[in-house]
Amino acid sequence: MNDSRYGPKTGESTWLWFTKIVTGLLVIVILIIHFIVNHFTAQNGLLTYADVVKYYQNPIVPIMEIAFLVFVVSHALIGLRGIVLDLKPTRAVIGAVNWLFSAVGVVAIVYGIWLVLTIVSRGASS
Amino acid sequence: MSKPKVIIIGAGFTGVATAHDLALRGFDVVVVERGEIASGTSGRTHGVLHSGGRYAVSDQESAVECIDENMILRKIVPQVIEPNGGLFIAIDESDLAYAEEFIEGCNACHIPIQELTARQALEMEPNLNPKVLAAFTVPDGTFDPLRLALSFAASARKNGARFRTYTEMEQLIIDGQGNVTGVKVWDRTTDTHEEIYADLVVNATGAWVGEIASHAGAHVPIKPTPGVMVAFDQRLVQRVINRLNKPGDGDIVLPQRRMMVVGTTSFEVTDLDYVPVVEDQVKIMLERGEELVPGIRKTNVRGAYMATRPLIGGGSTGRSIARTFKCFDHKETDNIDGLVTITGGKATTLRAMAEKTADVVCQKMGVQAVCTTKEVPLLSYRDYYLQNN
Amino acid sequence: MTGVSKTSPLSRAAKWFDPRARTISTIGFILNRITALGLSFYLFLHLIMLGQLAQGPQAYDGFLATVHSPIFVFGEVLVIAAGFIHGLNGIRIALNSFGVGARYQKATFLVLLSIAVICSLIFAVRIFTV
Amino acid sequence: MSTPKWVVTFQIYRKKGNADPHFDEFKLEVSPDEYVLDGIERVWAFHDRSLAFRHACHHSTCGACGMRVNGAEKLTCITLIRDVTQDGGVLRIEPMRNFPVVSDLAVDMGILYTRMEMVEHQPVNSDAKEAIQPEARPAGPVGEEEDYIRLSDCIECGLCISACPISGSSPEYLGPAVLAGAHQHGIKGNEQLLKLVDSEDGVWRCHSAFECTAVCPSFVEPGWRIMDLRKQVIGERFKRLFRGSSPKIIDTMEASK
Repeated sequence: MNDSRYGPKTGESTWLWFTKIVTGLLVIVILIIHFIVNHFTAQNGLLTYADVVKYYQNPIVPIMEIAFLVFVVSHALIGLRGIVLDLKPTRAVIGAVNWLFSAVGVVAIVYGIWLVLTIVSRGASS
Repeated sequence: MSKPKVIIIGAGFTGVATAHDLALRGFDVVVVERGEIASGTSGRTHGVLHSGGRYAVSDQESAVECIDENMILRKIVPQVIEPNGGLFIAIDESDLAYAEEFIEGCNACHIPIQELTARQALEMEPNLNPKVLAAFTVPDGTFDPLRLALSFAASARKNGARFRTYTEMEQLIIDGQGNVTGVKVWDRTTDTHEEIYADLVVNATGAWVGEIASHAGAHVPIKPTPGVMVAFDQRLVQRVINRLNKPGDGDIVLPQRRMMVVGTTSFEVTDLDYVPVVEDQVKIMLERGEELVPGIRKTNVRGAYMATRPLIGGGSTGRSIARTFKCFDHKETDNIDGLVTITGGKATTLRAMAEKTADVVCQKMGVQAVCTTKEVPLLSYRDYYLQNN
Repeated sequence: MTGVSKTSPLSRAAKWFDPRARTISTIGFILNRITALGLSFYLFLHLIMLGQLAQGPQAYDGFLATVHSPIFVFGEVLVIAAGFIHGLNGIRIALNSFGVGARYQKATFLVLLSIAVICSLIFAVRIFTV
Repeated sequence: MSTPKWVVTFQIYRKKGNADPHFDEFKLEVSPDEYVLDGIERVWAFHDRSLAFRHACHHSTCGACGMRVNGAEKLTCITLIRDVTQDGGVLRIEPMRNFPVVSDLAVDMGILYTRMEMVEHQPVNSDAKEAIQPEARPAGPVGEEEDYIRLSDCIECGLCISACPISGSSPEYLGPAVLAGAHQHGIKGNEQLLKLVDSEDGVWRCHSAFECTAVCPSFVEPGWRIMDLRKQVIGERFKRLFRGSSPKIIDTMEASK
């Protein structure tokens, strides 16, 4: 066993795991809210671009979507990191994965927020 | 100056304990064992850390050995022992009649006993047969056979002894004078053969000593005597429960982990390598065990197995043979030098057997070294495998 | 001596998905891991695809026409089923890990898996019949 | 009284030195009420003296004879032939997974024993401490003022580690028996042990396949213990989050005594 795996990382695994569980549960909660909101605001479904833009005019929608995005991306990346860990990576590999997944997470969230705001602004300007 | 070298054949209780003793006394020790540690009789022993009470009437020499060694093992290897004591209980008139002899015997052997009323006994062990008439407490205990052996092996290893498991002795190497100078072995893990030479070979193969000694043309009066043991899947008692009578079939029920083990029987065999479990004997264990702890009837059999005691035979057989041990210097018995055989005894007396053997080895080789195994605490059994890495 | 570590990561991963001589709880583990991988793949695919929204109405409506083809609809059903399985199983693992019902995990799993299957079927029927 | 005999084919995994492993077949007449280990011992006694396998107590107290029987982890000394095959059937016997094979069915238990020592698992315990699971507690003198010292439930057979899908891909994972050992020892006030189980290779690596509990022959319930350990670790971490680094303060206080 490689002792360097222990020590400085104390507590880190707990919080990563705890975040994964909490975000997982929040994703479920938001999905339920999503279905309810959808049911009341978009009964006919979101079949066209115009539908989507209109849908995003309800302020609860962009907030909900951004929260969903943050939770689901965190949950997914922590989970994927867990799977990589189970494959007995070297320290270098898991170090690279930590950086890569952090970067992917930030990019995905920034990109998602930009996308949501773009659609919201399209609705406001039309 | 190189250390005197000793090969021990067999890594059962006597083998590992002798390795520990000799390693402490500065010998270069190699143990060859055809299986894993304790894979013969030792592993399959009943697991009673005898107080000696069982032999206090019929075999007082063994009884004294037991009580002395019991106290030593509790001190040096507590990590493998359930030290909860034991009871001798009387169920019928014949048992009661035996009580007087039992008290006398225990006093003569300095085995601390305490007489209980039936009620006190049932308060201590509510699952005893309610018909119990009288009871005595004794300092019995239970041990884990494999871990007891591994503790000795681990300690021996720390002091330089080498263990060659899955390495079967094929032949004793004999020089021109007919003396033993080493062993030819077969490593079963690699399927290779080699010769190992030493100043002395110790035959510590328990019930198999006769077979091994015969390779050198030596003779050991061994009477292999198997007995059955049956494990049940509940722990209804916390102490070793003995029948207050002369040793007989199925008269000990002992607790171990979450189980109880009932034993044993006594018969003779010729083929030692595989002794089948006889169904009738399993039934007897259940019936006899039930007389001590009736609740056994409601438990399930978890395992049934045979172990072959290495009894040293004179003319007598089975139960009447003494449980004491003996060390044979074949220079004296058969005029063959370089070979010492240790056998007989009980699991409880393994350390004393090793001490005796090591004394003989020292004396034969002119080594001045005292035995310290009474005081030296043993390492954790886990260290045996730790040092493998 | 043969070690555990000489194998490649792929062959090690393959062992996760071998249900032979295993209990029902391993099916839970296998399903959870497969759905995790599937949903992660879908998540990032979905994010990229939604980029079409930023391209304006024509691009997005054209994109919608593509995803309404049967093969994409089938994919959508898979995603929904995976979501149900992963989500409901996740609830079991979360509860167990906080000390709730770990002794009854097998029964819990069977109940939750049944719910997931029923819900997925309802959604599948609705999607294919609309 | 004799139950009719069965004929069973033992397909046994063989490996010697650096040679490639293969399977050998032995057709044996057995009683269905014999244990699998009895059959294996007979193969050694009468058919092939080179067969290497671990065994000692033959009644599930030593934990030496863990193997895979038709793919499933079994303690072979208490596994009845009747329960794992039928007359004319096959018993495929393989060594445990996730341990280095020494030869044939014998594996090197070093990893497990090392880690059990690391988590300070006690081989003997008070009866009360062993009986953490009240419903699994055996009948007998319970709850009296007197307590008994007894050998721990865990027999360190390694079956749980062989069955665990995560131990299979990730040898660094401490493994079910080890985490169960840590749970049994208790992490309260044991900084070293907390660090060990709350690491990348500790409790968080379990993915709830619960195979450990399914194969455990000795009432340890490693799966349940890992889950309970998680609860304890999370509790401990939250306590520290709100109390700051109080354990250090306690340490210095104790040191100054």
